[in-house]
Amino acid sequence: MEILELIQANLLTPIILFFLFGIIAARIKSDLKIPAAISEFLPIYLLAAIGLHGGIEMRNTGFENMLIPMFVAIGLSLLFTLNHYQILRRLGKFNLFDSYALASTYGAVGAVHFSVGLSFLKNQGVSSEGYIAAILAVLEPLAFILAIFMTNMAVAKQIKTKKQSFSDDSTEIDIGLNQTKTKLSKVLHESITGKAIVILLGSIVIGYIIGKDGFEPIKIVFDDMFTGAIVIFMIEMGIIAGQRLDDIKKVGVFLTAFAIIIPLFNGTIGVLVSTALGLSVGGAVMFGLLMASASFIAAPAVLRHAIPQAKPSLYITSALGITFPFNIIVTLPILFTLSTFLHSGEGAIDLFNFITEGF
Amino acid sequence: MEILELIQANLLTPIILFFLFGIIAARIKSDLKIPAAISEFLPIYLLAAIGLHGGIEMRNTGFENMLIPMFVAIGLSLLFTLNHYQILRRLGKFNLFDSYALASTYGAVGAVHFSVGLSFLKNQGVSSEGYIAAILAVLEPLAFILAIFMTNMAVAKQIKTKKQSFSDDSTEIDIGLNQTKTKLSKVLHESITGKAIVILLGSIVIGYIIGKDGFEPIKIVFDDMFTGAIVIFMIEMGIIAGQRLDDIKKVGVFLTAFAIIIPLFNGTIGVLVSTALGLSVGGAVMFGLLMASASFIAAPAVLRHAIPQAKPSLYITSALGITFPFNIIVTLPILFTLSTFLHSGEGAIDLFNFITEGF
Amino acid sequence: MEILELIQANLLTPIILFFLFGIIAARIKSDLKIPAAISEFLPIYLLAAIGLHGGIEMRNTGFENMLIPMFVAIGLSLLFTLNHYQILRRLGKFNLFDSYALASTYGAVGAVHFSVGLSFLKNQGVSSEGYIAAILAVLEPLAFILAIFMTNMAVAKQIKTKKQSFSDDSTEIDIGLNQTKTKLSKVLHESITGKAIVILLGSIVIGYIIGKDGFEPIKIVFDDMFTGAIVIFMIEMGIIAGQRLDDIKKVGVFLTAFAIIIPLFNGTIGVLVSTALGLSVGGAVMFGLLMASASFIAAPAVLRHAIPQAKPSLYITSALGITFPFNIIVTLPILFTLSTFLHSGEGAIDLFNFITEGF
Amino acid sequence: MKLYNVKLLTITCEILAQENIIEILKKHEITGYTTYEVDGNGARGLRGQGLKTEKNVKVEVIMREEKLQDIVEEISRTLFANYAIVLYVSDVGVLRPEKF
Amino acid sequence: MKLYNVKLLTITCEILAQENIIEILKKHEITGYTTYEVDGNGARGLRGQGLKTEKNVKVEVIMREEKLQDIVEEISRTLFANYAIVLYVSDVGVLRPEKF
Amino acid sequence: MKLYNVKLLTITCEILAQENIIEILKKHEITGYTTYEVDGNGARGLRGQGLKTEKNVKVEVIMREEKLQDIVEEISRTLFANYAIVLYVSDVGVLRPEKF
Ligand SMILES: Nc1ncnc2c1ncn2[C@@H]1O[C@H](COP(=O)(O)O)[C@@H](O)[C@H]1O
Ligand SMILES: Nc1ncnc2c1ncn2[C@@H]1O[C@H](COP(=O)(O)O)[C@@H](O)[C@H]1O
Ligand SMILES: Nc1ncnc2c1ncn2[C@@H]1O[C@H](COP(=O)(O)O)[C@@H](O)[C@H]1O
Ligand code: NA
Ligand code: NA
Ligand code: NA
Repeated sequence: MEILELIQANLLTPIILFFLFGIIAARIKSDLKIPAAISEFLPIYLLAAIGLHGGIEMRNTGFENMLIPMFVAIGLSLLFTLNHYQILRRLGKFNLFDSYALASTYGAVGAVHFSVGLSFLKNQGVSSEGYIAAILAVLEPLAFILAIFMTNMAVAKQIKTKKQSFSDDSTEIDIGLNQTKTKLSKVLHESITGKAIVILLGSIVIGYIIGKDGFEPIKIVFDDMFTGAIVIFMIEMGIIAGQRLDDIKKVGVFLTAFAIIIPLFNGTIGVLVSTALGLSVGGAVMFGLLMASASFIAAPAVLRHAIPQAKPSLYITSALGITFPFNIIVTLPILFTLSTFLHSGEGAIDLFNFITEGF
Repeated sequence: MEILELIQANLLTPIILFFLFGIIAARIKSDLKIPAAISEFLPIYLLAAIGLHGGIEMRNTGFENMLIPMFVAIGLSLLFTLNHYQILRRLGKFNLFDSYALASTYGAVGAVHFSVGLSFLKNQGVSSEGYIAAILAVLEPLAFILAIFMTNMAVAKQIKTKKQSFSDDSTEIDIGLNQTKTKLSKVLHESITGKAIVILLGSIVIGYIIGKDGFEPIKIVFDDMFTGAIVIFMIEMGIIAGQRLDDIKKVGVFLTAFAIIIPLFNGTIGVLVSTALGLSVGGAVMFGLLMASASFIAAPAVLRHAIPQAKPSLYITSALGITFPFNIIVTLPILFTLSTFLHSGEGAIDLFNFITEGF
Repeated sequence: MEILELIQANLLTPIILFFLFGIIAARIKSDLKIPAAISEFLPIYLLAAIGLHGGIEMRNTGFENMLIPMFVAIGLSLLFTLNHYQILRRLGKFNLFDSYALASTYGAVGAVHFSVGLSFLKNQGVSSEGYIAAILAVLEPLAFILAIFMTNMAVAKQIKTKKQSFSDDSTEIDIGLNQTKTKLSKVLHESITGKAIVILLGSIVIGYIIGKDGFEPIKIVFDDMFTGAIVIFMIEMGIIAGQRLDDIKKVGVFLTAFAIIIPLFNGTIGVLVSTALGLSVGGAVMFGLLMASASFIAAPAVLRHAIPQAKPSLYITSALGITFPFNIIVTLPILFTLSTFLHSGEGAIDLFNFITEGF
Repeated sequence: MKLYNVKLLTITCEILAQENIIEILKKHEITGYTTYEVDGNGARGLRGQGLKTEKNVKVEVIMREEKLQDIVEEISRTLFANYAIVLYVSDVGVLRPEKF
Repeated sequence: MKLYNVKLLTITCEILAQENIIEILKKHEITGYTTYEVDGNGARGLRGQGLKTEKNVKVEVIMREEKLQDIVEEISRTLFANYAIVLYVSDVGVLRPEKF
Repeated sequence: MKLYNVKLLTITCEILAQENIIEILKKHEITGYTTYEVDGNGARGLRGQGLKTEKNVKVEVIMREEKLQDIVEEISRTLFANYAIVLYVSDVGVLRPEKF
C-alpha cells in the first residue's frame, strides 16, 4: 500500500527519528535536555523562517487568491471548534471549562506542525502556496478567542441565573461580569501581540518586501539551516512528550480517541476543501495539516489565563503527547497521499463529483 | 536623488527591516524577545567574525599602512570627545557627570554599527581595509578612558577647592583622591580586558595567523552566517530600542538634536579625512561609520562604574534609541554616497582642493 | 622533523588557536565567557554530529569488523584504569579515593577530544572508521563503573575489617554495605542514561537508518558547521582551563607528569594495537586518541556522586588544564605521524615484526 | 543605622500566574518587587522541566504590615484554587521604610 | 487571614549534591520544595563559573518544625564533609499549614 | 542539633553594583556569599528586560551580628545615592556559626 510505504519513509526521516529518540530519552529518564534558551529561541527562528519563506512566495505568486482560502480556513476552524465542544461536552462528559479549553486547543493551529509539514514537502520536492503562512498567522489566535468568548458567555449566564435566585448579591456579580469583559479584551490583546503571531506576520511582511534577492544574504540561516534546526527542536519536543506519556492515563480513553480521530477528520476535510478551492498538491497538504493540528505551545500560555479552571494536564498532554506524534507520523503522509490522489487525473474527477454531489 | 534612493534601498534590507520590526514589536507590547543567552552570545560571535575577517584581510594586504589611519582615528576620537563635552556642558547645560558620560558615549565606537556597516558594504559588493577592525579595537576603550580621566580630574579639583575652605577635613579628601586613582586604574584594566576588545583582538590575530586557507573549515559559521546572525541580533536591538522610545521624552530636544547632528558631522569628517589618507571607498565608509557611531553595549558597563553619578537613561537611550537607528538608516547611505563621490574622478579632485585649501 | 612541523601546523589551526585564546582571556581576567546555555548545548550538538557521522559511515562500511576493536578497546581501557590506579596509589601516594577517581578519569574517554580529532583528520583529508563513534559510546561509562566498583569493594573491605574489631556496630555496617550497592546500581543507571551516551548512541542509530541521502537536508547543520561549532566551544574550554591554571600548583609535580606521560603512552599503545587490528590510518589515530583522552565533562558529574571523598580539583584540573591541551596540541600530531608511518610500506613491516615479536 | 521592621511576602507560583499577582500588587499601590524563575515540586507535581510555561516563578515583595493582610487575602481568594502556588511571610529589617 | 508559623529550611550547595538532598527530603516524606541555580563563594572557593557541574543550587523547603531536626541532622551528617554546602533555617508564616 | 542565631543580609541591586558590594564584603573580611540574577521593579523602574547590564542581582550574605552594622552602613553610604538598590536583614539559624 502506498500510504503505508509513505508513512514508513516518513518515519525514517531525521525529524521523526529524533522526535522518537527524544521520547525514548525521556522514558529511560536520561538527563538529556536542550537548554531552555535554545528551545525558547527555536520556535522564534522557525516562525521567522516560515514567515520569510511565505512572504517571498507571496511576492512571486501574488496574494489575490489568498482571501477565499483564508476565509474558508477561518470558517472551518470556528466550525471545528464548536464541533469539538459538542463532542467533548456531550459525549465526553467533560466539564464546561475543560471542554472549551480542549475544543480550542484542537481548533487552533500549531506552528511546529507547520514546520514539520514544510520540511516534509521539501523532502518530497513539492512546493506550497506562500499565503498559507498568513493563514497560519490569522488562525493562531482565532480558536482561542472563540473559546474564551464562549466560556465567558457561559459563565456569565451561570452567574445571571444565580443572580436571579440570590438577588442581594448583585454588586459582586456585576464585578464578575466586568472582570469577564476585561479578561476577554486582555486575552484578545495578548493573543494578537503574542510572540508567535508577531514574528510570523512581521516575517511575512519582510519576506514580501525583500523578495528572493534581498533574502539571498540570509538564506543560509533562514532556509538552508531550517531542517537542521527543526531536528534539534524535535529532540526537545520528544523529551517533553515523553515526560508526559505517564499523564496519558489521566487523559482517558475517550480523549485519546478524540486526539487521534479528530485531527484525521479535520485534516481530511481540510485537504478536500482546499483542493476544491484550487490549491496545489502541497498547498492542500499544508491546509489540511493546519486543520489537523493542535496547539501545544500557544495553548497553555493563553488558556491558563483565560480559562484557569481548565486542567492543563488534559489539553497539553493530549495535544503534545498524542496528537502531535500521530499527526507528523501518520496524518501527514495520509494527507499527502490524499492530496496527490485528488490532484491526479482521476482524483480530480472524483473530487469534482464529490463536491458537486456534496453541495 | 541618489542618496535618497540608497537610503530607501538600505531601508528595505532584512537588517533594517527586522530592526524596525523589533521596535514595533516592543511598541505594541508584544512578549517577543530573543532569549538572553542568545543575545549575549551574538555580540561575541559578531566580533569574532569581524576580527577574523579583518585579520585575514590584513594578512593579504599587509598592515604597514595601518599606523597613520590608526593614529588619526585616535586623534579624531579624542578631539570629538572633548568637543562633545563642550557642546553638552556649555550649550546643553548638562551637569559635569552627564556631560562626560555622553561625550564619551559618542566619542566611543559601536561594534553593532560596525557589523551593520560590513554587511551593508558586502551587499554593495564593496570591500574595506581589514585593519579597520584593529582600529575598532583600539578606539573601543579610548573615549571612556579620556572621559573617566577628565571626570576624575574635575572631581579632584572640586575636592581640592573644598579642601582650601574647610582645611580640617583633609584626610577624607586624600582618601577621596586615592579612591579616584584606584578607580581610574581599575577602569583601565576593565576596559582593556573587556570581552569586546579581547575577542576582537584575539580574532584579528587568529585571522592573521590562519589566513584564507585556515579559515576555510569555519567559513560557513564565521562568514556565510554573518548577515543572518546580525538579523537575529537586530530583532533584539529593535526591541530594546523600542522599549526605550518612551524615555526619549526624558532625553529632551537638545540631546535628541545632538544625537542626530553629531554622528552626521563626525561621520562626514571621518570619510573626508580617511579618503585624504588614501583609504578605499569601503574603507572610508567604515572609518566614517566608526566616527559616527555611539557605544550602547560597552558604555553602560564602563560608565556605570566609572561615573556612577551620570544617568544611564540619558546615554543609553540617546545612543540606542536615536543615534543607532539614525546611523544605520540614514548616516550609512550618506557616508557611502559621499565616499563614492570623493573616490570617483571629480570627487577626488574636489577633495584634493578641499584638503589643500583646508590646511 | 616531520612531527614538529605537524605540531606546528596543528598549532596554527583555529581550533587550537581559539583554545589558547580562551586560556589567555582567562589569565588576563577578562570577563569574556560563552553563555551557559550555549556551552551546555554545544556538547550535545557535537555528540549528535559525531554520532550521525559515525552511523552513516557504519551503514556504508558495515559494522561486522567492529566487534574485535570494540572488545580490544574495552580491554585496554580496563587495563589502563587498573594501571593508573597502581601508579597513583603506589608511586603517587594518593589516597584510595583520589587514586580511583584519577585512574578512571584517565581510563575514561573524552568527547571533546574526539571532536577535535575528527576535525584534525578532516583537515588532513583522512577519514576514519565510523564505528569508532560506537566505541566512544561504549567506553564512556566503562572506566567509571570499574573505578566505582573497585572503590566500593575497597570501602566495603575496610568496613568489614572494622566490623571484626568492634563487633557491636554490625547493623550500621550492613546499612553501609547496602548503601554501597544501591549507589553502584544508581551510578550504573546514571551512566548509561547520561546525556552524552544517550545522544551519541541515538545519533549513531539514526545516522545508520537515514544514511547519506536522509542526512542531506541536515548536512549543513550537522556536518558543515561542525568545525565552526567546535571553535566556539574551544573558546569556553580555554577559558575554563585558564581559570584552573592556578590550581595546577595544587596538582603537584607527580600528577602533572602523570597527566602528560600517561596519555602519550596510552595513545601510542592504542595506535599500535589498532593498526595491528587492521584499522585505517585515521581510524588508528582516533582509536589512539580515545585511549589517550581523559574525561573532564562526564567525570565530575559521575565521580562527585560515586566517590564524593575524592577531590574534584585534582581530577578536573589535571584532565582539563593539563592533559586536554597537551593532547590536542602534541599527542594528536604524534599519533597521526605514528599511524601514518605504521601504515606506510616500511611502517607496516616494522609493525609486523613488532607484533610478532611482541606476542 | 536603625533597621525598621517590615514584612517580606514571598510567592512561589507557576509562571503564568505572575501577571495576576503583579496586578494585585498594583491594585494595592505596590510597584516594588523582585522576581526570578525557579523549579519546584509540590501538590501539582514537578514543575520547571520542558516548556517555559511550565516553570515556576518567585515573587518577593517587601511591604508594610498594613498592606499585607489585604494582599494575602486577595491572592489566596483569586489564585489558590486554580494555580500551583505557595506563599509565605517573613519579618525583615530595612533601612528606608519610606521606600515601601 | 491567620498566618501559621512553620520553618523555612534553605540549603545552598553544589549542584551535584541536589539529588542527595532531595532524596533525604523524600525519605522524610517531604515532596514540596523549590530549587534554583545560584553562584557563590565560600570555603570551597568561587563557584558558578565554567562547567555546569560547578554551579551551586539553592533548595528551599517549607516544613513543620517537627521534621526539621531530623532532616537537618541527616543532611549535616551525610553531606557536610564532602560537599560545598551551607544551610540555614528561618521562621515564616503560611496560610495553609496542612500543605506542609 | 543546635541552631545558632546569625544574620542574613540580602541586597537586591543593579548588576553593575555587584562588584562594589563584593568589594565592601571583602574589606570586612567576608568571603562567603551567594548571588543570582533577578528581575525587578522599583523606584528606578522595571529592570531585567533587554541588555544584560540592565539586570538586577541578589547578593545574600550570612554573617554575625557584629559585622552587620558596619557593612550595612558602608553600602548605604557609597551606593544608595547612585544605584538601584534595596537591602534587608533577617534572622536565621545555622549549624556551624564558626563558618561565618
Ligand atoms: N514545602 C514547600 N517548600 C518550598 N516550596 C514549595 C513547597 N511546596 C510547594 N512549593 C513550591 O510551590 C510550587 C507550587 O506548589 P504546589 O501548588 O503545591 O504544586 C511548587 O512547584 C514549589 O516550587
Ligand atoms: N556567608 C555566606 N553567606 C551566604 N552564602 C554562603 C556563605 N558562605 C557560603 N555560602 C554559599 O554556600 C556555598 C558553599 O559554601 P562553602 O562550602 O563554604 O564553599 C558557597 O558557594 C556559597 O554559595
Ligand atoms: N518593595 C520591594 N520588594 C522587593 N523588591 C524590591 C522592592 N522595591 C525594589 N525592589 C528590588 O530592588 C531593585 C531596586 O529598587 P529601586 O532602587 O527602588 O529601583 C528593584 O529593581 C527590585 O528588584
Ligand atoms: Na486545528
Ligand atoms: Na564615535
Ligand atoms: Na582514556
